[in-house]
Amino acid sequence: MNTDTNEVHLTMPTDEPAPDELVIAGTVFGSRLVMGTGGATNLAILERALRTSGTELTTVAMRRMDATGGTGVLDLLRRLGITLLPNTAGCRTAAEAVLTARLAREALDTDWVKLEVVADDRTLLPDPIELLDAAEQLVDDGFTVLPYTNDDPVLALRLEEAGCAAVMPLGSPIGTGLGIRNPHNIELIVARAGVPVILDAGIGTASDACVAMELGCSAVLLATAVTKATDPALMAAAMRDGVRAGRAARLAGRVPQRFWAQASSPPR
Amino acid sequence: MNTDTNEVHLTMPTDEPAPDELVIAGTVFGSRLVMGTGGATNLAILERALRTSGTELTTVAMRRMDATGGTGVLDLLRRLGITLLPNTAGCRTAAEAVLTARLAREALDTDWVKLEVVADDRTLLPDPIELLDAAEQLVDDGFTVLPYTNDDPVLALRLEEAGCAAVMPLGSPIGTGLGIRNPHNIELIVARAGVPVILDAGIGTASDACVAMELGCSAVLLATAVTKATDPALMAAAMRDGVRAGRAARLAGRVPQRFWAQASSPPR
Amino acid sequence: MNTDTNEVHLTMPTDEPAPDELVIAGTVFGSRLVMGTGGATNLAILERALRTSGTELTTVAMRRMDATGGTGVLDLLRRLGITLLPNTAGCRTAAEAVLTARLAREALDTDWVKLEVVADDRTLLPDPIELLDAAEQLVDDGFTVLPYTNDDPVLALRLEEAGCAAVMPLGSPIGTGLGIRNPHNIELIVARAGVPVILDAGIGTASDACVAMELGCSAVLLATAVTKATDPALMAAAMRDGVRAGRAARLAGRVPQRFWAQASSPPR
Amino acid sequence: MNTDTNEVHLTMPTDEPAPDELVIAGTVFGSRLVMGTGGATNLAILERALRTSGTELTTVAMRRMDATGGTGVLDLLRRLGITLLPNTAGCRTAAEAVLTARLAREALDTDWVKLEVVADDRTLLPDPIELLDAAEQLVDDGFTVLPYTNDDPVLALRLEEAGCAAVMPLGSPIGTGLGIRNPHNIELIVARAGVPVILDAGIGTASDACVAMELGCSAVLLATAVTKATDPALMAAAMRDGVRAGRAARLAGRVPQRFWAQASSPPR
Amino acid sequence: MKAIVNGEHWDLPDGSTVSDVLRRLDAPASGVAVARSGEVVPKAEWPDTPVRDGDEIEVLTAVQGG
Amino acid sequence: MKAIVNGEHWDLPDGSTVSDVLRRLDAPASGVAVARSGEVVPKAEWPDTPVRDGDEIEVLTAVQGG
Amino acid sequence: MKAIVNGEHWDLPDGSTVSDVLRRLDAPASGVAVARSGEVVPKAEWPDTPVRDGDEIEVLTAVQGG
Amino acid sequence: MKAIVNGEHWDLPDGSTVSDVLRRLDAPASGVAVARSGEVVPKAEWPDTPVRDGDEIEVLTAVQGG
Repeated sequence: MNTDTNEVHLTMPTDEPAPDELVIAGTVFGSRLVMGTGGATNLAILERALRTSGTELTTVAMRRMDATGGTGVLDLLRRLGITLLPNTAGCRTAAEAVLTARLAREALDTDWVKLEVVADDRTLLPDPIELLDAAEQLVDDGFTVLPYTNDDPVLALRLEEAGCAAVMPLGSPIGTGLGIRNPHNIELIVARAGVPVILDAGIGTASDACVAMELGCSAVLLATAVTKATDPALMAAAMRDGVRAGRAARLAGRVPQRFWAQASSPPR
Repeated sequence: MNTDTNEVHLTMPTDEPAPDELVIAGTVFGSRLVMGTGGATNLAILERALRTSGTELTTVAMRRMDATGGTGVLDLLRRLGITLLPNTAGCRTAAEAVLTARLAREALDTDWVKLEVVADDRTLLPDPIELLDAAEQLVDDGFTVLPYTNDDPVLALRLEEAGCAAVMPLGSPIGTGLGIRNPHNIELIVARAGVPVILDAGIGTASDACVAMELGCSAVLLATAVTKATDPALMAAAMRDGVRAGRAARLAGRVPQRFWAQASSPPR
Repeated sequence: MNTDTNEVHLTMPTDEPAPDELVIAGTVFGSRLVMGTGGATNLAILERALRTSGTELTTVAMRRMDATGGTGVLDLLRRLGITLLPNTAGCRTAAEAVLTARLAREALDTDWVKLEVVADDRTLLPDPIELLDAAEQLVDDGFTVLPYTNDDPVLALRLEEAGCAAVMPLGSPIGTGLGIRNPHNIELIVARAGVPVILDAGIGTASDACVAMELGCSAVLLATAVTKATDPALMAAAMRDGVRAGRAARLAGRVPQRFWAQASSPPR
Repeated sequence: MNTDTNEVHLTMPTDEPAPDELVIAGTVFGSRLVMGTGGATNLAILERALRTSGTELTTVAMRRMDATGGTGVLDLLRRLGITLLPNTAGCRTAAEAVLTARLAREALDTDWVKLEVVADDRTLLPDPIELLDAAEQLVDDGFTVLPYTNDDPVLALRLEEAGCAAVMPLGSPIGTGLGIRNPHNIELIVARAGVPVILDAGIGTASDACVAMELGCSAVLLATAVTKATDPALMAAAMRDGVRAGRAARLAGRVPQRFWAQASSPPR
Repeated sequence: MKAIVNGEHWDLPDGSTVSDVLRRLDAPASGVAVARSGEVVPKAEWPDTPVRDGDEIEVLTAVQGG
Repeated sequence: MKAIVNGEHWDLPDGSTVSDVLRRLDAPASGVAVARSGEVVPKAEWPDTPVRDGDEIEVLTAVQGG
Repeated sequence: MKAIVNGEHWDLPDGSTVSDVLRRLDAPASGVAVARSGEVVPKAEWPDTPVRDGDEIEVLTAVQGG
Repeated sequence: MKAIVNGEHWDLPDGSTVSDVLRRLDAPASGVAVARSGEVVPKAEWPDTPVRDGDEIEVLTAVQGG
């Protein structure tokens, strides 16, 4: 896309690799927007949103097979050449999450997993103890683990030490659309992380995604902010551009903030 | 650009005109990013930033001619096919601003003017009384007046009633990079405006520009946020994408905010 | 009150006068909470709220006399020994406001006036041009003028230059309870003011009043935040303490903000 | 104190107990401000600050005895009749914290402990796994455990389930003075807590303490915000009043927030 | 003679004064002010200030507000 | 023989295998995984893995989510 | 004859016009405007507009700004 | 006999007790607690608790903090 060529061209003067790629566990992605597939009314709407978003990595959930279900979402993602990221959504214990991850590996021929171990239905917040336990087991079992975590800088570091390929702190609880409630914690996580930090959950609009990247995140993961927007495909374009804008702003080095004004025209 | 084609295509399901253009006083612009030329170290850097930004409307200041000066910036803008928007930067009274606007019209063959009448050097904030007075005089004199104003919803309405072609409220004082300090006022201005609202001054980074568009502004005007960034061209790309992201998000209809979580995967 | 004695004692180590009094146009007030009387269900509730608040300066509005009305609020304020501050609420032009101020002076034997000239009913925001005009006329006519203004630092300075005895910027529009939307503007106003800055309008809860004082305001004016609270007298206590807390915090010199932590216990 | 009598009187119309007391593990406290003793230059300054604050519960740390040390702070707290709350500051593991708590019990004849198990020196953030482990051991051993925790609503619930007498979430990291970075998390914790929620760490100024109480916290714990202020005793008064203001505002039922204005004077 | 008092049409005997209007309004001794056709009438002048045909009389007092 | 398949009680002929269950479920050739009483059964072992009386069989596939 | 051009004191031969000033300033053909003692002088009138003793001449052009 | 008291190497006569250590440390009568090699030694047991060769003795008191 013409824009991408621009980006490539543009990043040259900076010391960034050109093009500016996202690398997770040695795998290279051209897009820093990770999508979820939940919440879309139908596959046609989902397809338009995914195509527009430019995403190259997208989550699916594992559920009991039923006659009606079919494997539509898998076929779609394969057709679009998007890498699958199965999640363990709905799991409450390390044991459940580990079994679900293993079934996903078996079914989808991938050892990547978005690890979710939530504590309750009202907040869908991660259970820190079960999450860390599951992460350790799955790393031992050879998985590439991308854990959905809260914004606690300590837990993020523990997950990295446990061998996770990335850490995915929330901006705010899943589905709230409250954006990034605690930018300071995200900055603390980024300041100490040796793996990619992917802002996961809470994104409500494009500026939330843009801010995540400006704070130093390597990517953004979102689903319903796009799939449940009035116009999912258009919101997908907004998120695509918002992520790109935030990444470029982070690399470009913003101007400092001042208390008093400073003229942009020469004195008369 | 491929993206634009997408945008055109994408905006169709919404009730937006396709393509989604900015119209000021009957003139159509494809880009919603208005640039200033102040602060650039040299014309080469300025050219790369302007090209990347995709801007179609850009400000210049009027100053005393000196041998050294030359007309480099004019030649550049003409070569790039960018519409000129002379400003009255540095004027403290309606009389000064009116004379400066008339000289700009004479020198540049345009009756468009970015009207600035500031009260003092420390804040560079508009003087509401002088500003309104100057706006009325220039409208009477046939100018297309785009006033730089504070974020007072009352003054914005008065300026529109006086016949201004747009209103350009600040996010925060010129050159502070403090972003949009009072989103509520911008929302109040947008809610009652019959002319385009252009967020002018205070933008520091891409998310500020994105938020301005999400609040319902029709465009964003900025200068030093790009020209004084570490990498001006890259920041220009960030602002271009941030404005586009915010505009798309506004049109796409964001998800509501919730206090409690809501799952994006189906129940197990 | 015991607390006041404490305050007196406490302020001694600082360079503040002891006790720490508010002085407007040479008149001394022991309380920095200015109250309005609007919105109270009945005079008994209003009396309890005013007593609890500790206020020494309170606004009334001027309206057409009708048989039913009576002069209950006047009698109440006189009985409580609270100084009257008539306002010009509802006036849309300088002429209306000047006449209303003169009638108030005639009726209430005071040349103090809270000057309000609003532009419209939806925002109740001040009309900057009419406000400044009215302020100049009333100062010439010997009034002690306390203008309700927006948070524009330029207009605040103009009003002071016009001879106003204080400036009363809003935190947010009247009755919105949105608190202080633009602390940066309040700081700019305080940084340049030579007369007391009284935060007027928008206060919703005690922390809003506390923040106003921490920003350097000399007092806070509020009405419906107390009179329309579920328990007006208890909210009056909250506002009284919030104002006192913010004032003391401003004088006490807060600790700096840090990005990283700093231990409050000695190393082991 | 006169104010207290007021409070008692005032709280009657509400359904609050009169007077409005703080109850932790069956022990009643008249003040909702818990103080720390760290950071004071000398005991005289500390004494004035503690007296002014009105606190009835205050923390101390346990350290190796040395000739120079003496037991000044203990003598002071006992003389002021303030209940001791030993902490386990500096401990990195559950084992260290449990031993420190037991030594504190032995030395100070109290089974109350402020449980701190931090992960590192740069953030001083709690280690969630070690903290929960230590809490369970100490509850089993008969301690009244008040854990310093992060603002994770899940961990707060786990600590309550483990039998802690209160939960003490941070506003921001210890000593940063960044206030309450994530009010939404504090609201989530309060909404589900069956024990008192005490905002601990991060308070920088009076409005931070006020906001904590408005969010529904039962008390506030702070140390250096007072001891390292320019005027510790005056800041202690500010915190005392800020906590009282926030508590009263919470009980009084604040007015709703509105987008448009609403007049506080009757129509003309 | 006709006048408008606080927005209502009144019929008044010729020679009526502002004081007459206040009496008819049952106005209290203090806390009240009067404007006649846009001009303040000081309390001292009420007895001697005639109401002219067509005058608009405003009688104001202080109420809860602000 | 009785087993629970995706939460439902099934009657199965003795000697049934995991493959039989999948056939009866009309499961697609790919994108499916099976757990027998909490243990993953690799695809290669489906034909030779008997369903035992009382087994809980979970057959999962990928759906929209996350 | 004396005039002030862009803030500097100039000596000009009697009969000088605005065009003479611009020539001496080496002004480009376009992108320039002139005010004489606070009034705009349209380009078309430069050749015929005399500079009067004591006139303040402002010659402006566009520069980077805003 | 050698022991480590609050991190310092001490030489102690054989048969020394925790009470001896506290005496040598000039510890106050109250506000102090003792751990011997990771175990709390209750005050009542100080006189009868021997310090063993290689013991690590920690003597703690309350200080300003938190």
